[in-house]
Amino acid sequence: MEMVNVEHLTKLFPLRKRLFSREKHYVYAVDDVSFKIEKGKIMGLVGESGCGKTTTAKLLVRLLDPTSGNIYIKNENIADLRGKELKKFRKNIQMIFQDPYESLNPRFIVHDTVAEPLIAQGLYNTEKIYNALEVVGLKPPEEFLFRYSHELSGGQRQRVAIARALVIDPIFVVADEPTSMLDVSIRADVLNLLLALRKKFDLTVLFVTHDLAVARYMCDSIAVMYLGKIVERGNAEEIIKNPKHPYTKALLSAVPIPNPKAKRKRIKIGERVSDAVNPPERCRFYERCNYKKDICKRKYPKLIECCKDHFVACHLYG
Amino acid sequence: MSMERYILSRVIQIIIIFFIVMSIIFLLFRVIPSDPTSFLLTPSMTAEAKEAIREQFGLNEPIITQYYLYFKNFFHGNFGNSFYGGRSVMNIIKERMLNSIFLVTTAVILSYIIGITVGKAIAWKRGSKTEKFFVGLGLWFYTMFTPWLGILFLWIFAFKLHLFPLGGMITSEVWIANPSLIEKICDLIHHLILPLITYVVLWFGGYMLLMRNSMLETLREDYIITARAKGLKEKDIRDKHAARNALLPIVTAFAISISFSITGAVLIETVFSWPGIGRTIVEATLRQDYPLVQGAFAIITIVVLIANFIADIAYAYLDPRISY
Amino acid sequence: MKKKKWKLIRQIWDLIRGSTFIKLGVSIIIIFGIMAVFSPIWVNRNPEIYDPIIGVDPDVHGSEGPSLKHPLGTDYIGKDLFSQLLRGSQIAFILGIMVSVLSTTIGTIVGLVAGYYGRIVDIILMRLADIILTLPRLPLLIVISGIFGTQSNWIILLILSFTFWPTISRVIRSQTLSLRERPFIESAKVSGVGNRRIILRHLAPNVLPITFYYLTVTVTGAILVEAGLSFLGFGDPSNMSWGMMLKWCFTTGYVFKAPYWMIPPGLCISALAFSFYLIGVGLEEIVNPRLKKR
Amino acid sequence: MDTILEIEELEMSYQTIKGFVSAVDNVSFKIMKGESMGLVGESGCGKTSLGMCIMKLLPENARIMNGKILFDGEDIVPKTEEEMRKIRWKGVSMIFQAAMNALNPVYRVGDQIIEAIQTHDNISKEEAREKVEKLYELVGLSPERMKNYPHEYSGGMRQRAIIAMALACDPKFIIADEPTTALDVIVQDQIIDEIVNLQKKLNMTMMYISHDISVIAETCNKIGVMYAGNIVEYTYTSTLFDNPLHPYTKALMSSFPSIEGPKKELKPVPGEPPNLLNPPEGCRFYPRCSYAEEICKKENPEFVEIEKDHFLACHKVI
Repeated sequence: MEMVNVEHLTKLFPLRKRLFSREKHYVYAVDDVSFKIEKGKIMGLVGESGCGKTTTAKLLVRLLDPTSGNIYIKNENIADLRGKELKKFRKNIQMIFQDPYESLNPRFIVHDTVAEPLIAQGLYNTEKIYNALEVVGLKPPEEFLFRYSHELSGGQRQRVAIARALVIDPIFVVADEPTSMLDVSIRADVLNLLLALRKKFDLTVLFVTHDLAVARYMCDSIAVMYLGKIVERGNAEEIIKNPKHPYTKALLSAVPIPNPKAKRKRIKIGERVSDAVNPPERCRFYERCNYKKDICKRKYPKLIECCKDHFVACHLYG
Repeated sequence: MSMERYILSRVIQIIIIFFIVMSIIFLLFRVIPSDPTSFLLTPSMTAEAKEAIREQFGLNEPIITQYYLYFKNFFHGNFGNSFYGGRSVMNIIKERMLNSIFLVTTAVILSYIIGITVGKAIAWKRGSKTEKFFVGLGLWFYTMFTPWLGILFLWIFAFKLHLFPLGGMITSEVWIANPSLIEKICDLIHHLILPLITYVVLWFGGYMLLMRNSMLETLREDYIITARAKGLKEKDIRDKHAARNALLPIVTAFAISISFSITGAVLIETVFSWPGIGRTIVEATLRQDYPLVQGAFAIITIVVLIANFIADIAYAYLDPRISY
Repeated sequence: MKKKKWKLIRQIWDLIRGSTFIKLGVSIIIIFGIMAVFSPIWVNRNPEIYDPIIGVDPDVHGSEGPSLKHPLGTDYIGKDLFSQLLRGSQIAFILGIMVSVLSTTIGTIVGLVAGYYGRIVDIILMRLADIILTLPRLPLLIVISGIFGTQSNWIILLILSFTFWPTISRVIRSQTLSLRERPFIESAKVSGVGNRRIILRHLAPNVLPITFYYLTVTVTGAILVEAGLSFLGFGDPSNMSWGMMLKWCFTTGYVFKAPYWMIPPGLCISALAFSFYLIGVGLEEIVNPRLKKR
Repeated sequence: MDTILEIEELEMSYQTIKGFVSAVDNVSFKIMKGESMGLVGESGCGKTSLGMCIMKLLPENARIMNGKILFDGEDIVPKTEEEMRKIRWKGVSMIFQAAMNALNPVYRVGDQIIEAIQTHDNISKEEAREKVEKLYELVGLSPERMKNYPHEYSGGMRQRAIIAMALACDPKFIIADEPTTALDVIVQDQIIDEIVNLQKKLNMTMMYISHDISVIAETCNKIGVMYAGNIVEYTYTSTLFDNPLHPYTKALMSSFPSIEGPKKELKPVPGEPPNLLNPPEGCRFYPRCSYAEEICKKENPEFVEIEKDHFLACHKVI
């Protein structure tokens, strides 16, 4: 069953208008993005900073209003929900943020943080708070309830953030780089916790990350983003082992490997020059691509299925 | 955006603010007093004179026409005549403004230089006894009541020790005798010193504390570590790397401090009977010499706006990062 | 929850104890507080002589130096300077604190609203603040009180607050702008928390330290500006503030002859302004981590 | 081979309101000329503090309590600030993190490098400028860029400029403190490549500090693993990866997901790093160690050479 279905999602940010200028400039932060996530699956959204992955995440939880496109969650289009309806729907989607030092209000005790979604939805229930804390491994809950976030360690804070996200039983969770600020030894712990929780509650998750190795470990499928576009999407193992798009290949070749003997082959490409401001019709990756052809300059390639369940947007295929 | 564009947009903003402020002044003087004509007409005027003024300022016309004439007169430099002595307001303001600018500019520059130098030095010696002493001293002077310090100085240095005159800007007997230029200048400086010292003593503390705080923040920046790692001399790190960056917020503060300087000027001019614009506005208000009050207030506001503008431009010039 | 309250009081106590600035500031304020409370006791012994406004000692002609009957001497028509000084402390406290509370409250609310809602609300409120900030404060106050003709402390209070709130609201707004982008606010939004609750529960407590800082610093500003106005002759004539004492001393020609008259009011204004500012600086050193030692 | 740097039983503490934090404790190691040593550890383990000790760039509240830092045979611990000033950059220089705002924003980048050269070498501004031009070419930057301000550089370019600055005075020893942390995957990879190439080309002696063991594996021939202020294992990179001996090293390696090889489950280290205000008695790792015994609780294991060039601090293995 499809839990999440995103169709032609687009978000433009207007650039600050210049004095005496009538032209309008937009940053195409998310440009015609479509994907589906099956119930109980984790999809990884991978890309470098500024590629639009965090904007996509914020659109899905409606922190931002999409410029156009549809977001179906359990067959209900939430792209245009407003006011009360939106508030009601919010209990179905939750988000886990990148930096647990920032995503918890420094003046709240753990109890207030975890209780807040329940209060907002009018579902306050002490038992639920205890359960949520236990489920994320903060045991016994009484010991943590009255602590401020600065009295917790990094790993504990992220657990509180996860407890807060899960306390109202959402059906869809967006995790925006939930472990990139954590230390290595704690990171693995939190990743495993997320996997366990997914299994336990049959959660559907969008997992945003810049780290391909983490994406491979966590996700069932992966979508690679570049300057607002999804350039490649498919089964996680398939993307890692058999990348098609030149950008995905370059990205994979740049991941350092914890093995001094494995000599990897670097694919050399230039540093990004253009931003997605009023992007031309041509392929976004054109300037940096080692395989560019004439057609790449004229037309943005469509996302096509090159082999089963593996989509790529590149003129080299098809 | 280019620098020119930035300047242009600031100019437009300032012009808009200027019109709003002028309109506020207009409203203050025509709407609030029980008799709106009172602010231009005195009972002692002759009937013809009254009629001429009514004509010029459109006092019999609807308020909109008055508003139009108000701006028209303003741009012609016509504020009417003072109720006392009947001199043209514009002439009075010109003369007094010059006196004020002479005093305030010297004082602000001096206190700025002293404040920044001391602030820089004590931030570098964070935690020392010297630092604590200067912070305490700066705070005490910063919060001192301006007229009181002025009076104390007058009492000690002029009344008791006879080192300086008791007030005013010049000694009229000396000037009537038609002295040489040097004598004139000496006389002027003799009168200037006491108000100047009062001003500097009161205001260097504010700049000093600002500079100290700004320096302390700058000293935490990573490029300071880089500078130390590069093995630069302490003096270079302090002056070239820390102070240069710490100065940026001080420039912005300068614009705000202009308004405070004027407050200080009003009080100091009153205590030292310095014939400046501040004292003029006080006396004119007490005598209900409305044309003069209105003109003086408008001019002061314009000066503040210009100072703000200059500070903005200076900031943009000093910080290469600024994106206009 | 009771435990939490005690924790707060303890924290405040530690705060006061930990900072020399705050300690000194609070001590001075306590002294003036005692003066303000002592004022009616001193006056009520014999209002006909000791009332700071209407009382006159018939035995005294012109200003006289300190004596047992008049610890600070009398002014030019034989009013007791000590009662005036005591009454002045009352006025300074009441006016300073009221202006500070009023303008800080307005400033904080405006700053929060402008910063959080942004767009047109922000533009209107901040342009208004800009314009008020550009107006030269003391001349403006002089002109306004001149036009109103009759001055009362209430009008002075309102005008002072009117010129003090923009500074505060600009700082609170910029703080709100940066808070608004912080993930814990986004996190609250995702959970369906409404705007009002976000402002009250998330933003307001986080700007509170700055509000406290301005609460004390504004008292200093208000005391000094009120004293300045009174000194120039625009004070409330039905009362006797420190600024007015100094004004009478200055304008009646006793200024160099009667140091017992000239020194106390100025000293009091400066000391009380100083003490509130000290607390502000002490708070700033604690609140602004960037000023701490590395 | 000559020893460039030898550290003996170094101990450094920060004084805080709550007491002493011993950030570096009993650290000893040697670096030979031409070697590159990687220092790996989690945040707060003292790796940056150790780097700063070598430059003696310590904050006011930090103090070297004990031990020797022999640089080129001379102990720098007792040296005065003025003597250190001459050693800095000429003897030891540093590659900072680009995101760290390591360049002064109000000066042109070229001028900041010229400043470093002119402080130490008595040459004219013109000569210094020529030298910087050569350095720019060496690190792959166009010399025209010298007249730009730092904010006009992209992240990758800024990092290259910082590398050029570190090389400006031909230092004998370079410390690179997380030089690629803030960069995107592809740029990070290019910078790492640049550093490795320069190191070979100029035969640089280097200490590379990172939290990412895979980056270290690719850049350095020796690795020191740091945990809670102690170096727990120090040996050649290949030896360490073939035969990791310390339980923490092992745990660290198995908590990294990889894009290579089959997908393995991560084995996180239980618990969190200790609070250095009151570190555990005995071995600092024992509360999280699955091999812990009675003796680990009581005695801190000595750091000994258990086979040639393989140093270790663990009761269990010795």
